[in-house]
Amino acid sequence: MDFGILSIIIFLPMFVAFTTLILPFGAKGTRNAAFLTSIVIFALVSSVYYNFELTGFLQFREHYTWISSYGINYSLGIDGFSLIILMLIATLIPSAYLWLWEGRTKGYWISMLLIQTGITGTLFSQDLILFYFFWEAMLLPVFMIIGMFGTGNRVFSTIKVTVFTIMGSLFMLISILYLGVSFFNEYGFWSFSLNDIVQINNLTRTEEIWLFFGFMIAFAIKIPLFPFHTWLLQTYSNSPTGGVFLLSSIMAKLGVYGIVRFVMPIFPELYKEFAPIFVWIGIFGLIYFGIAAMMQVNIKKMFAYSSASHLGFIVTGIFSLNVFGMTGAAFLIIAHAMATGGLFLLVGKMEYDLGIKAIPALGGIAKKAPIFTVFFGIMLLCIVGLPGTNGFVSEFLIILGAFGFSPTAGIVSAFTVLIAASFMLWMFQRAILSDSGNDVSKMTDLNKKEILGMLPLAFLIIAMGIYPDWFFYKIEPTIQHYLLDILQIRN
Amino acid sequence: MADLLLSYIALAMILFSIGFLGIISRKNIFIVYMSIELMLNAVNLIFVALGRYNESMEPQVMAMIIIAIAAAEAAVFLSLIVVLYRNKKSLNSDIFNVLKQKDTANG
Amino acid sequence: MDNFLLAWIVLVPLLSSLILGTMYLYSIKVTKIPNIVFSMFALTAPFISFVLGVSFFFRLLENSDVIIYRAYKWLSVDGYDIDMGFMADQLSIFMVLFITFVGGLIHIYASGYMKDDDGYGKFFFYFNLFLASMLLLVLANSPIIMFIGWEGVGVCSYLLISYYYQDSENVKAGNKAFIANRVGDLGFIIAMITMFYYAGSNGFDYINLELGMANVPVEVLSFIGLALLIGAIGKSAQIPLFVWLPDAMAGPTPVSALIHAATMVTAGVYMVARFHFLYDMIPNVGLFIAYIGAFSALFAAIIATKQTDIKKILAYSTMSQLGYMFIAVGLGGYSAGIFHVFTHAFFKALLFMGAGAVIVALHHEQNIFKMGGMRRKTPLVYFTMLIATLAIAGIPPFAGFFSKDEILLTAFGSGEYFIWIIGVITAVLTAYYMFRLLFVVFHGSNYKENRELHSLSKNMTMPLVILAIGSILAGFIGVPLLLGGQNYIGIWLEILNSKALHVEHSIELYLMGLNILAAVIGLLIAYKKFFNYDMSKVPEYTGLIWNKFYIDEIYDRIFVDKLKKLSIFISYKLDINFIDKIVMGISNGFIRSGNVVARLQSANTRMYAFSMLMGISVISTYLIIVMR
Amino acid sequence: MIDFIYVLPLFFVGLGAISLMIVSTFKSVTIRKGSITTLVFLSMAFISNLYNLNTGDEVYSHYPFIDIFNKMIIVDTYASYFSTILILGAILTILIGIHYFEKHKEFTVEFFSLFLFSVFGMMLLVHANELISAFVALEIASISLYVMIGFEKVISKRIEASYRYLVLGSLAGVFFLLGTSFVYGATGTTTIGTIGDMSLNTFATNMNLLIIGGTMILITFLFKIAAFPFQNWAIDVYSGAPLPVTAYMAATFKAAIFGFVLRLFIVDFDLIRDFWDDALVYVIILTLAYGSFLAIIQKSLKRMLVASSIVHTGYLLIAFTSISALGESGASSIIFYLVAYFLSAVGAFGLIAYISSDDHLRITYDDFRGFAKIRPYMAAMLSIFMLSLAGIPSTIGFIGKFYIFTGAIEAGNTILAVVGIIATFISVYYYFKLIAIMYFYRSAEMTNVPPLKGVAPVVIAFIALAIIWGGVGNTLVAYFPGVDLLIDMAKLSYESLFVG
Repeated sequence: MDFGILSIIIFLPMFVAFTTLILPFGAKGTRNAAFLTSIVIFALVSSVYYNFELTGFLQFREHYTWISSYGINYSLGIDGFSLIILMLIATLIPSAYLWLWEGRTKGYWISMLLIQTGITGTLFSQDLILFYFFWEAMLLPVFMIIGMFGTGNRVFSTIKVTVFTIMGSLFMLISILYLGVSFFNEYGFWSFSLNDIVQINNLTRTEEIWLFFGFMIAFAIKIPLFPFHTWLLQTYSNSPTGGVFLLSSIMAKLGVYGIVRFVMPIFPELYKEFAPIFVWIGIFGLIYFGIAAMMQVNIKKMFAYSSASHLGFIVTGIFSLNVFGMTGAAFLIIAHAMATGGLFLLVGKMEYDLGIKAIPALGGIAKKAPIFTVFFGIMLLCIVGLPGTNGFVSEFLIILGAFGFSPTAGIVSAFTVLIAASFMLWMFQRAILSDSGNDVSKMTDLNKKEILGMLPLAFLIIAMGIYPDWFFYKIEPTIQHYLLDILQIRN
Repeated sequence: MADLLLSYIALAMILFSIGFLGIISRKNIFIVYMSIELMLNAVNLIFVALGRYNESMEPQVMAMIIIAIAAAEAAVFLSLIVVLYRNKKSLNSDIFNVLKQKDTANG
Repeated sequence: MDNFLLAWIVLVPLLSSLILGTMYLYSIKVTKIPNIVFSMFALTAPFISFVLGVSFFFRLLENSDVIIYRAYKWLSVDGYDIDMGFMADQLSIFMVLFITFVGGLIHIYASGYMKDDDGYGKFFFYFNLFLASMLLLVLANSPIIMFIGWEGVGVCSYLLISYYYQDSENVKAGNKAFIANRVGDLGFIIAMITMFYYAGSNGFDYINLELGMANVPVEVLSFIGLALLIGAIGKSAQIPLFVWLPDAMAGPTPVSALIHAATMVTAGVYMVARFHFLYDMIPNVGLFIAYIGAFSALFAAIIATKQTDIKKILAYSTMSQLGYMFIAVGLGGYSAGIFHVFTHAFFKALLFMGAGAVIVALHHEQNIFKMGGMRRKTPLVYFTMLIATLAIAGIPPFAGFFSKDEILLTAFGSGEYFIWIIGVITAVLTAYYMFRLLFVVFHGSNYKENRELHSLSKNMTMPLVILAIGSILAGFIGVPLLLGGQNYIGIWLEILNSKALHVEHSIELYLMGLNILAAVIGLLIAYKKFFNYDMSKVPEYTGLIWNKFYIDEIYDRIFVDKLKKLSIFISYKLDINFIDKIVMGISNGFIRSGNVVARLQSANTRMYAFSMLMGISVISTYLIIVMR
Repeated sequence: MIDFIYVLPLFFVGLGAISLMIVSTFKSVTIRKGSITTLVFLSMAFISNLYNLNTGDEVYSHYPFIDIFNKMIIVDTYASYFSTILILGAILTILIGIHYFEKHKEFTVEFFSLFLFSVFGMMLLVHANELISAFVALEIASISLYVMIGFEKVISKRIEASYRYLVLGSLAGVFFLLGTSFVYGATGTTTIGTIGDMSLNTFATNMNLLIIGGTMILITFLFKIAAFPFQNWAIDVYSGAPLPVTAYMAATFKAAIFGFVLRLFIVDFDLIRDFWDDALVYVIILTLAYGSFLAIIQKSLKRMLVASSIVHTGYLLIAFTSISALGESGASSIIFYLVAYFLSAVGAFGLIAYISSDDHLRITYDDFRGFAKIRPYMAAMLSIFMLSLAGIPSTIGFIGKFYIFTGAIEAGNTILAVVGIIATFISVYYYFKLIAIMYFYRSAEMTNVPPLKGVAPVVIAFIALAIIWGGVGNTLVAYFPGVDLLIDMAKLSYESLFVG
């Protein structure tokens, strides 16, 4: 695998995007091109998946010099953790495209393609500057897609989310630069590549704490963790379906990924030291957002809250410092991405057909659209964490991890089984099942494409719930590597 | 000799300050212009005094150059005064404020 | 050898349910599929499972050691494996037998009951899914796999209760059931995790757990026990998590018969029995269980005496019978408990199905005081119902008598006289409200002679007969030695029974008599009050008991409303008015200071020159300060 | 003869200026012809400059006609590098401005002559090796700029801007002279290099006097680059001036000033430079704050860009302070950022000038509602410039900021880096607002925007591509001159300061 498959995976969508942008493609042509691209990328990714060896170390490395005077390199690589997220992206995006099939303009598809480039680039970067590069570049198409195709007060919310996110990432940039400089001071040559940066050991404790939080604030905003979540609501409820799909199911996860990829190896000691804070922030967010979701009338905002609550749970997992919690978090990343992504697609369809986001104005969907309801139910049960779906496996593991971290945390976090169930089922009853006398006659059931797009998600949700070990063996060595080699924890 | 130089410089500084204060305090454009000239010549005085002090010709030359430049500035300044007066029919420098920051966004 | 058949006991209903589901979607989207096709798939499944169960039953008869089948490695983290494993021992096979048997009968009944419902296929899809989960629950060899079945049962009951989903009341009832179960599951999960960390070091299946628990501090064990108990309470609708059971009657009657009588609600009892090795080590927790059972039994019985809805009465009676079972298992009389589970499955299923028959016959009339005189209309239903009522009331030789007697004996024998007294009082009440139902519905002078009844199809009546026979005979597998019988069930399940209770035969006789007496007293009171009850005036009930002690309202007041208020506070006040205000406040602060700065741009040359002067003087001052 | 080759660029520009002055009297010479002539002279100067620069890796430093000029003028890699930037800036300004100048009636051919004079002054400034000649060069540039600003004398804001710039500018110039006189008094010379040597032997030199003189010169410098507290004039003058002139001042003139001051401070005030650094910290913070606060509230696009140019001055000063600790890389980061900002600003100003050249309708943010619908390519280019100014990755602006902040951290004043970062994320607000307004509004009223043809848009497009190229560097094609080239050149020119 030395023909730079990762680079192809990154830059193919961008290439297609610009080609279609320049050549006189129509909306349909662009869409077909985009879908084809996503399929090709899926093929490439699955070849990566099968050639991936079961070690915890980076594979498929690529390394070119970019700006030699400051030792900035274009270096890529993946390990088990990135692999699953990569697989997730490759699986989700084609089905999302099938769902967005009709009635989207050319700019929409181009933005989607560019977002894909940004995401994968962020996922592969092993050089801090390169990571930051993609991390910011990813933001622009999102900015575009929300602003151009969103609803409601979209301009304001777009500016808000952009400034908010960039603020976070700029603090990260300062930390990155500081690390680079201190590496230079220690070793006498410039480098921003992760392998070098982790060898820094001339930082004082105060410096480290500042840098640690410089990184954490960027990721905490992206995820979002508790105090930084206010951009979430307007953004999710105003974004178009594709945008909110990618935001919720993939980009939020990249915040978690960033923590695992960069914060953990660079500041292992602080990671361990501050773990309690973040475990509890996560659990607090889990409950806080869960309760907030209950009475939320706007269905998209409710899902925004619910995904925030799950992401808090994921953070609890990755900070729980044991193999159960971390594996569970990795697994919940997949589970939640599929379920929430699916739900947002379904809700997006509902909004597209009916133009309604308010729960009281819905109801009686089930009679109009049974298949829609079936898929909705599956996704919902996954969110609720029902055994037999991968939601349960991950939640169970994270609770195990939290318990291993501290029994109190474990017991409190077990309340997740109650919270999600309470608001999700209530919403299901009011919005989908029971006849509330609202006019939902315009609601249509899924067509073949949509069923085709939703089937893989539903299948994976159940398959991973019934036979989780299928999917564990790829990532487990990586987690072991994190714990034993990076954090030096024996459990 | 040195204290004599010092007194020259002191005089130059006084003139300089007068010029500066003139720019700040006087509304009339002509007087503003004169104040600038005053400041330039104060500097000239310093140069000349310095030249006298360490018997060298360089500062004199510099003074000459400065006078030349002052003349160039004067040309531009006077023509500008004409245009300004033609425009506003006044020499009060305070009324030339079309570039004032008017609109301030909010939110 | 052919252990893999264990998995097939679960798989057969599962597969059939999946087939039914797809077929149903196909039939509503593309072309209608006739009900008979659905029935074909639906009804065969439980019987195949039953046959398989029987085969394992005989294998266990010849050698009684546990049969274990590990299908695949479910989860392997950090070298720690959890298998998708099935375990057949006496207890689980026994459960399998009556679940599949009774379940099968109820399937047949349902095929008649639902025959002109357009969701026919969907109904059986849920039904078989439920059956599969229930079988997984009992056959699992580790708590976590059991939990999968456990939750599956819960979600199926949710689906079936809210089967008529257009009416939001039914869905509400379903939600209530699911949430209440979830509260239980919370306990279950906590218990599992604690077990995992304290006792699961060398494997997470029951056998290893039993070994692991040997050296766990007793307070941890009691914590686990209590946490598990919460789960059991949630499933088996005991105080304080019983509220969902009466509302669950919103579902179709076969659902009530299958789920809320025969199988699902007994899962709690099964779990306590399954974890007997744990509860044997913590007797005081067991005692607590017994007390909960006793109070639930009494409480439910009291409420049942004043209900008018036929299904609600049966629901409360279910709850109170479950209380009996909890008394038994709590006091270590596991075989007695399971015995009652067994007999109860028969007569309670029968009662529900009979009630269902009556309801169908009267065009979905559920108020008993609007019925009456059904004896002549539907004699078959009447006789079967009579048998069932005798059985539940504990009149010998019907099934209920033996099991209930053994439970009360256990209570007495283990010296818990208070519980025993409660049990007896409950027995009186049970007989009373059951016969009240019987008399009102079947004997009461019916005041609408001329109304044609909805005809009952064959496959609705046939199961009644079979179950009636069952209710008569089921008791005889557990006839106490005293009556010269042979307590088969006790022997079969002796692995569970740790402590033997020794009560002199004379006292045992007295107790037996006392039970019969209690039943008869109840019967007589009911006879006096309700035989030939004048149906013209439907009694208007009010008061504490009629309102079920206002438990629902209290729960709403305490939990639900508070939670809703908090939620509104967070998502509409705190986030918007506080946290977001801070964020936006910062940006507005920038803009405001920008407006301040803008005033300096006065476009006044002299002002600019002045500010330059200021700057220069500051710099000069700085110079002076530095240079000395 | 070799000397003549060295001064050839200056010669060409000066010759062009004078000859245009002469021919401008003939009516037959139209704006277009005049601009073409200007371009010809500038390109000749450019080529000769490149010829001087093209010496491979070894640096050179030379005093042409030493018997005439006596070390007043120096031609070294540094000066040539800077004058290359300046000439390039001038060329781009003309190319972008042509359409604008043709549309506005008041412009005549004299304007180009003045323009060339100002270019000449700036080049002379970076070539100057002596304070008085530097002052002369500065005044040549400034005076011609005064006139260029007020050239459209019927528009009152132009002449007012010109007036304000004239008064305050000459005030600042006087301070330069005062500083010079002090320096002369302290060291007895005004030749750069000699001053440094004199400052080494502390017996002969009155250090305090030298410091005071240096400070006075610094004040002029701060005024010219519009740093706090001498920034008030900038927003008025820039927004008063015609847009191409604004672009020219904001980008090119700033570069020239830096070119001279870097030489002065690196070569001469090497010992005492750190004396100013901790004062500069406050200056920088206040400059950044003032610029950001002013930019965030602007409704007029031009004023916003002008105000933000104050912020960019702040960034440049950050690098300026880190020179004393870093030396080479600090200076090179300044030079690089100058190039980066120069490209972005020229592009932005030029494009806006082009858009609003026919009708002065597109002034404020709101005038650009839905602009992307009617002129997608222009909108795209404008967005690229905005992103580059905001320092978003994949633009050259990011790399520039990267160098500056890295340098600041390396030099140990992290606080400046943090303040700079905060200013950056404020700037994201007012730059992205334009993009949002251009793209996110479906309503677009079609006023007559010049179509996408002619030379100016092409040039602007090239600038946009250059920005992207500079940001992406040679990741796309290995071994193609990317960001590294600029940096290496800058370092080379820095070394050349010390060979003389």
